[in-house]
Amino acid sequence: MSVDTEGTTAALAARDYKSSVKPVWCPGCGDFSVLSALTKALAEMQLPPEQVAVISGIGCSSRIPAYLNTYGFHGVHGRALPLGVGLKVARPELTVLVSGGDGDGFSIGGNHFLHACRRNVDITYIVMDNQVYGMTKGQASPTTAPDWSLSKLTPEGPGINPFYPLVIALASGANFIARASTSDPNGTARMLVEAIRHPGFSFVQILSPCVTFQPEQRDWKKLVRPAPVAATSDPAKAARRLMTDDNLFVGILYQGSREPFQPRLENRLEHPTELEEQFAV
Amino acid sequence: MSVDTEGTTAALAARDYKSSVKPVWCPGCGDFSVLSALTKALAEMQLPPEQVAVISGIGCSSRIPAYLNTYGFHGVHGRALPLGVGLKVARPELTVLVSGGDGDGFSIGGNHFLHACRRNVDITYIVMDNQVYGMTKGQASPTTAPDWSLSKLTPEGPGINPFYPLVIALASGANFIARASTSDPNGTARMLVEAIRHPGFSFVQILSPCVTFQPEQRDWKKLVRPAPVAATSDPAKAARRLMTDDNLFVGILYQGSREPFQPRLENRLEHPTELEEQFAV
Amino acid sequence: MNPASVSIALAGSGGAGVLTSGNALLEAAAQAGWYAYLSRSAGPQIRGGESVTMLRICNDPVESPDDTFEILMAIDWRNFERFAAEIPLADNALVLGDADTGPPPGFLTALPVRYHELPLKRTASGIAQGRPNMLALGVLAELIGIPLQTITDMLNRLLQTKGQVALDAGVSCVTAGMELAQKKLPAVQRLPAPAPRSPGERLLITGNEATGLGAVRGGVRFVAAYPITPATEILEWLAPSVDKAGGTLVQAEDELASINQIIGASFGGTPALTATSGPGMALMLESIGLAVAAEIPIVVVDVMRNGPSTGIPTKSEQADLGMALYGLHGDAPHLVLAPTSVADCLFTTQWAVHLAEALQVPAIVLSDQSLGQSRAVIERPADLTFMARRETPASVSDGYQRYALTASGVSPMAIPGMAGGQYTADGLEHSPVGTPSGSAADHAEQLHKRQQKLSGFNYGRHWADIEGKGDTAVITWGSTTGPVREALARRKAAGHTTRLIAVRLLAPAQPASLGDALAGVERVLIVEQCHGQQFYRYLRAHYELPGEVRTFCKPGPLPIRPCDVLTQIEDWL
Amino acid sequence: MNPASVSIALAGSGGAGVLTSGNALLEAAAQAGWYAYLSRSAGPQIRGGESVTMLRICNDPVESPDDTFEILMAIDWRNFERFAAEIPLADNALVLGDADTGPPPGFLTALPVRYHELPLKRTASGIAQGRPNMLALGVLAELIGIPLQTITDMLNRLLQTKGQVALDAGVSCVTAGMELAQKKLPAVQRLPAPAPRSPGERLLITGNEATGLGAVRGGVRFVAAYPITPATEILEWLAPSVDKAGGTLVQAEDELASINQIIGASFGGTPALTATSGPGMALMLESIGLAVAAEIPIVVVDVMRNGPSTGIPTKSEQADLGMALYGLHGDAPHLVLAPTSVADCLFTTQWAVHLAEALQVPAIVLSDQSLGQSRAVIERPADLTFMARRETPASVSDGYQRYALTASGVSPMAIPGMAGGQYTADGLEHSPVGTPSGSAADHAEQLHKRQQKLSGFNYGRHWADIEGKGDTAVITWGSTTGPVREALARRKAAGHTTRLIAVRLLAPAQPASLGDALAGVERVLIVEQCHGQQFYRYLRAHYELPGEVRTFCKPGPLPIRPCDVLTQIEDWL
Ligand SMILES: Cc1ncc(C[n+]2csc(CCOP(=O)(O)OP(=O)(O)O)c2C)c(N)n1
Ligand SMILES: Cc1ncc(C[n+]2csc(CCOP(=O)(O)OP(=O)(O)O)c2C)c(N)n1
Ligand code: SF4
Ligand code: SF4
Ligand SMILES: [Mg+2]
Ligand SMILES: [Mg+2]
Repeated sequence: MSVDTEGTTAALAARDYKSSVKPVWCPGCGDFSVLSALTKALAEMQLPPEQVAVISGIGCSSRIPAYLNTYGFHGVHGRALPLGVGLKVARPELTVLVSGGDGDGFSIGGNHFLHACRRNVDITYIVMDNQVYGMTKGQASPTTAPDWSLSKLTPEGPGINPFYPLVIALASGANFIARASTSDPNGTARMLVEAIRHPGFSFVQILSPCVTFQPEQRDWKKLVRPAPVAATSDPAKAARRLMTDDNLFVGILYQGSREPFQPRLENRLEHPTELEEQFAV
Repeated sequence: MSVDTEGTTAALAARDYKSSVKPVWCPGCGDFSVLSALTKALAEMQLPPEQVAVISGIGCSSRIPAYLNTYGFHGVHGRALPLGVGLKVARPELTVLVSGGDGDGFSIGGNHFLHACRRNVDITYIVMDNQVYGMTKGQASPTTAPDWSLSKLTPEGPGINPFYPLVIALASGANFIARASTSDPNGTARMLVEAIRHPGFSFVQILSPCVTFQPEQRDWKKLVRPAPVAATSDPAKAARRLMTDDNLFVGILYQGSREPFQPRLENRLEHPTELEEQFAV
Repeated sequence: MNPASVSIALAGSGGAGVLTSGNALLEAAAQAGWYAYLSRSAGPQIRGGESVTMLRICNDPVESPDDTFEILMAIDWRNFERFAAEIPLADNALVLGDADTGPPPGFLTALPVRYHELPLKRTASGIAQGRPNMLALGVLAELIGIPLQTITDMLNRLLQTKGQVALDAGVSCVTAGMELAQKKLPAVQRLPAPAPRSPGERLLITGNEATGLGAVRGGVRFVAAYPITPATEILEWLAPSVDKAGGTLVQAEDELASINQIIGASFGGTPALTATSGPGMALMLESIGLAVAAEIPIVVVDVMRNGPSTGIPTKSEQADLGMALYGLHGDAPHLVLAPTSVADCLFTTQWAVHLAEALQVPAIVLSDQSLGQSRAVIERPADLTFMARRETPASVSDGYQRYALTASGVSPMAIPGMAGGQYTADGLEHSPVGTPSGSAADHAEQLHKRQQKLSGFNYGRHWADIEGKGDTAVITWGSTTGPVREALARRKAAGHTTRLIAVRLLAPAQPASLGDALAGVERVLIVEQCHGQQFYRYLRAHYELPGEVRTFCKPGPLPIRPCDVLTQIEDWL
Repeated sequence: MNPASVSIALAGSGGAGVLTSGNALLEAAAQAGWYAYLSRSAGPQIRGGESVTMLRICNDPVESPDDTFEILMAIDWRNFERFAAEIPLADNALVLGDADTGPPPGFLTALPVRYHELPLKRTASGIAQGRPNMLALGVLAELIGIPLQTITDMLNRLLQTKGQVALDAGVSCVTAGMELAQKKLPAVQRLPAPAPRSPGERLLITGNEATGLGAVRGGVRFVAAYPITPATEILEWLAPSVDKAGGTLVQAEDELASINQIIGASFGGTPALTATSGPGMALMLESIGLAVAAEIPIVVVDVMRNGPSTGIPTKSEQADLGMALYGLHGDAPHLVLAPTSVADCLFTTQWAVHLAEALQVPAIVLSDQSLGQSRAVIERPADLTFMARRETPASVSDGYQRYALTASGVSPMAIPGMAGGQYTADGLEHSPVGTPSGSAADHAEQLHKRQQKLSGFNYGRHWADIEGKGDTAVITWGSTTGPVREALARRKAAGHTTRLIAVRLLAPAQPASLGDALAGVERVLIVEQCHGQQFYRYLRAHYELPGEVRTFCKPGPLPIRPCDVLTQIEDWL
């Protein structure tokens, strides 16, 4: 790593954002590509690694922070977003990325997803969606097709309506909504740069195949294609566009301009004991 | 109560569905009107009280089960929906209603709301929305306006995008979506009858003023008006309609026809020990 | 029981304003120079139901309700039976009612009390904007001996914004009330005049406010909140206060979010806290375990109420002790502290912030409804000792080990922004560098380190309040310390010395210190407000208790009173 | 150590198929009439990493890994160091490797073992569809003495669906492996031939499957599931099984949903269960408290893994005991049970369902990774005792009291559908009728009732497994019972008697029964697999322990072995 701690920073390459820890992922897992896109994005932005924190929950995908040379937090299952919200609100000068899987983010973590979209803190949320719980060896996640019957837990398929992350993000008020695919790491990197730069809560779903438990997802690279429409800042338009989405369109769907949530953090006390005066007798 | 336990049931009046427990609600609270609409709906349907279970979480509104002469469960904060789902799936012949407040259902209970809409179990979910946490003496709920500054917890207003329950219900796949208002108990009763009759997950938001912590809601009765459009079974149409909604339209918005989630519950074993054969050596 | 104390209950139905006049009386007494302690109780109605304000005024600092009430005044008697168990009346107590609002309930008049009627409503109706509760205030002020001028000054401040008419009405009512008392009531034994003191040397504060103040004094600058009775007032006080102090409070979507928000903020270097009660605390346990494993300092205040489950949300009990001590999965050593009085809410919370930060560990503070929602006159705390001071690495380099094995067990913690300190905090077991590890050696070392940093630390004398001598000791904790202390003071006044040990630091256990404190003791009485002997079982598990041991274990919602403790001791000896 | 037992470790990198051949060996040994016990360990890779299958074959029932391994066979040595601590080798152990896949790691050859090379890969490449792991199977079968016919029969069954070519390849490989062993390897001490037995009298089952089976046998017909290692297999087995039995399994969105789904189902009269591990269990605690207060029977299985927090998810530890016992807020008495062996997972779970239903209370079953994921030959359980039988009212009328105060503390429970039985189940404190109550008397009565129904119940002899005599006792629980039992059997074989007390019913505590079981004991050794002495502290808290007490407390991830326990005892006496 080639950061000069005195302030002048030599140019950082993508590899400077990688740590030396070897990923536990299966060979061919889409998450390798996400890791690579993310380091490219960080290099593109030349963010000092110590100014970046990557926060995750539990799952294969949630292992990503340890593979980066930034600050990281591998929390508990489903709670990455509130960890990231707390960090960003308390330390607004940091770049805070939250990342994880579809199970982590939409099943156990669904409530935080809803409310993070609403709250609009300036963080970027990256979900590596493989429509399965990889880490626990292949159960249906909220984005799994209702008739997917390869899990012993739901041998006849989960049988319920899938969760549409982009729709929910839009309905809840996310400020930036996009979909990427691991088959195009450079495109994904560019999209991540835009997401990170966009003020407020940015949500990027990345289609990231689980080659072990969803081997058919290897075909995603043939199926994904650019969204036929450009990004919009009109939620109504975005909503209409989502109606023609087959979950394989890739691109930025929505860029809003709501003001991010950020309290001022400005000390207005001479001395903390000032607060005691209100109680004095 | 005038139920003949032998099977022939005399006609039941709304009051036969009321218990003798006196509500703890403040005088003028909208929840009285919900209670009354609900008993009217049950009487309209002539459901035997012992075949009905009303399940709730915690909040002023969640006190409602005890005021009814049906079976009831006053659970913990935010978990009424999974209680109701478990009950209905295990006992499909019962009529299961889940009821509670906007805090209970959309804040702490938001994840269960999302997933109950997706799962589409044949229950009816009634949220008495007063845009506030009444029980804990007046804090902002997810449906509270961002600039509502009457709570000490958020003295400058919660400052975040409100949660739009009907939009989220639609996006998550609820099968019946409606809004009612306590200013019209008979209309509400009729809507509840339709919701209960509709197969699958039915969601009814009832605007129910909190006269104590949201005194301006007394004006709701002047502001609410019938939705300018009729119910539709097309989610895309329903979505477009929601865009013109000012949260004060009353009526049925959407009636879908997705198959409810209901496992078969059919014993196919001669004797439970049959299951042991697979392990025999 | 205490000649320098008078206890008063003021009851009335919804809208009668008993809380207003009770608080006014409290403030006036505080201004006049007395110590005082106010608690309240309400019926099940959300708003507008009957309620009672209970006030004890005293020449000495007061930390507990008394055994009985000397004065009971009812604006009206609506549903008064509900409170009967909470208001034990002294023999010969003065019971005051207003015949125009109905007769007192039969059971009351059957007691050996002195019942008098006062025409509060009628008199008030003769005063423009007059209200019976303000008359009641005058009556009580007169009975206690608070000068009219003190009340007038106080009304001037309280009613400032309400305009001259309201103020005049208040003063007229109080004056009329005083006259009523003089004319209609027997003289009562008044409190001795308070000792002189300089203004500002005391605070009039609730335990919940004191907890908030302790947090800010300790250095907390990030608070996450999800409201729950009886913890909400901590959060409500903190919202504007932590903002003024340069921090912020975020209202979260649920307790799972609030606990993780504070962990995230603290990972970023900002001392952080949340407050909740039993049900919310239960939801936080998984993530508190994360803070243990990842060694992130946080403070979680549990203002206990009656359990199990939703229980009785507005009443006090000490039954979350087991959860606070043992509720985390796996071996997860952490701090558990409990304030022993309203005043101590301030100190204990501040100390908890300090310890959590010093030891990079979660601290759970067990307050309860009776501490949190009582309002008392307390000494103003001295200067700011015990600030948050987290150990960070002097310099970081490529070989930085976040979870380095050190002699103390505390490893210097890099904070995002420090170049070269990048690491990933992890709830997975890890090597000293912080990378996930399933090795038995790493697991044993990290388990040991996390235990060692807590058990090797010198907590000094604050681990418990230890008072008195003698061969009998009472061990207690939390809000029951008040009544125990008063019981022992009475014994002392009667010439018997008894030891008091009120444990402030519940985890890690301090067996050597308790051993010292119990040297020579032959009898131990354990006092706690719960049903399941949680404190007793905890003491057995971690300490050696000498001699004969008895327990006095009584669940809520009724408070434990000094006489209850005294009876236990006297029946034994 | 045990002449009628052989322990074998089979290692290899991802794709080497060591689990397949280990399981094939297990099945063949079981068919041949031996008892056997298989466990496994894998590296951190999600899939395709190195792993080791550990197998113990025995003439007697076997419930524990042995002290050491007599045979270690590696398909290849990739990352074998990772497993070194898990595979202690016997002196003179036979270590088998394939030179073509590389040399054994240096530390291995430095040990006093007999290293031999076998050309597995090369030989396999000469067989159509041949695979080295199937050769290894043949080698090991020959070493143990499993007849070719038994293996062939087994392959016939296992490879049924794979076609004739695969079957032929399997048989050829095994045959070739047997020949390799005969030609290249020294003769090893073989196990005595197994005793004859009738087919079907034993089961080959994992602890997790046995738990599922116990649940269905007990009457569970509703299961809610959120996957978590190492509990997932319980749920995966239950999904089709409970469906066949006329019930259902619902995959929930999180653990908060799953616990509430089972409470809802059980409120409706259907016996219900969920299974999880530490992190998920922590999330359920608030709602388990609801089931305590509302008196709804449920069963929650916690298959423990290493904590705290995410810890080491694939390894075993007994450190959730404190949480299971004390983790609920308020005074919330409930049942805690723990199976003492793979076989006992079946009995204990079934008994837990029975007790939960009889007492209308949540039962927590503490299994662990080593019980849950080990696969063993066990005796087939007898008929169906201990079924779910919930007390319902004989007839209900308008005065029905859901929470009636009865002598036993159990109140007949109306089930939705029963006309006249309508009531509202409530987590608020309530009167006997079930309406919310804040009265001290109601609270005391209901607290007492909920305690009483548990402490007054006669649990019979199943509260613990008690074996042996003598003045020294070992007290343990859960999966450490296996190694303790074996250690004591060895002492007995050497002529020393020692008592074993393996506690199955952890809550409510049974002090009188333990007192009886400990009569005459002078020394007590407490054995548990955790760091924080959780079981020891629990015993101190609730029981009187006679004489001298020592603890042997070792955290995971390594198993406690019989020799560890033996050393503790022998060093002492
Ligand atoms: C509270 C809790 N519940 C369950 C688990 C088990 N668990 C670990 S990862 C996971 C699902 C991961 O799925 P996803 O987020 O999609 O990640 P992927 O592995 O597919 O990348 C589950 C259920 C856990 N660790 N904690
Ligand atoms: C786990 C938990 N957290 C917090 C609370 C406190 N609490 C009780 S009711 C409530 C909010 C109720 O709001 P809502 O559902 O809108 O009901 P309302 O009173 O407005 O009808 C809260 C936060 C609780 N009981 N349990
Ligand atoms: S299991 Fe699936 S998601 Fe997990 S590492 Fe393997 S391929 Fe990736
Ligand atoms: S506080 Fe509001 S919601 Fe609660 S009972 Fe009163 S008016 Fe109704
Ligand atoms: Mg996934
Ligand atoms: Mg509300």
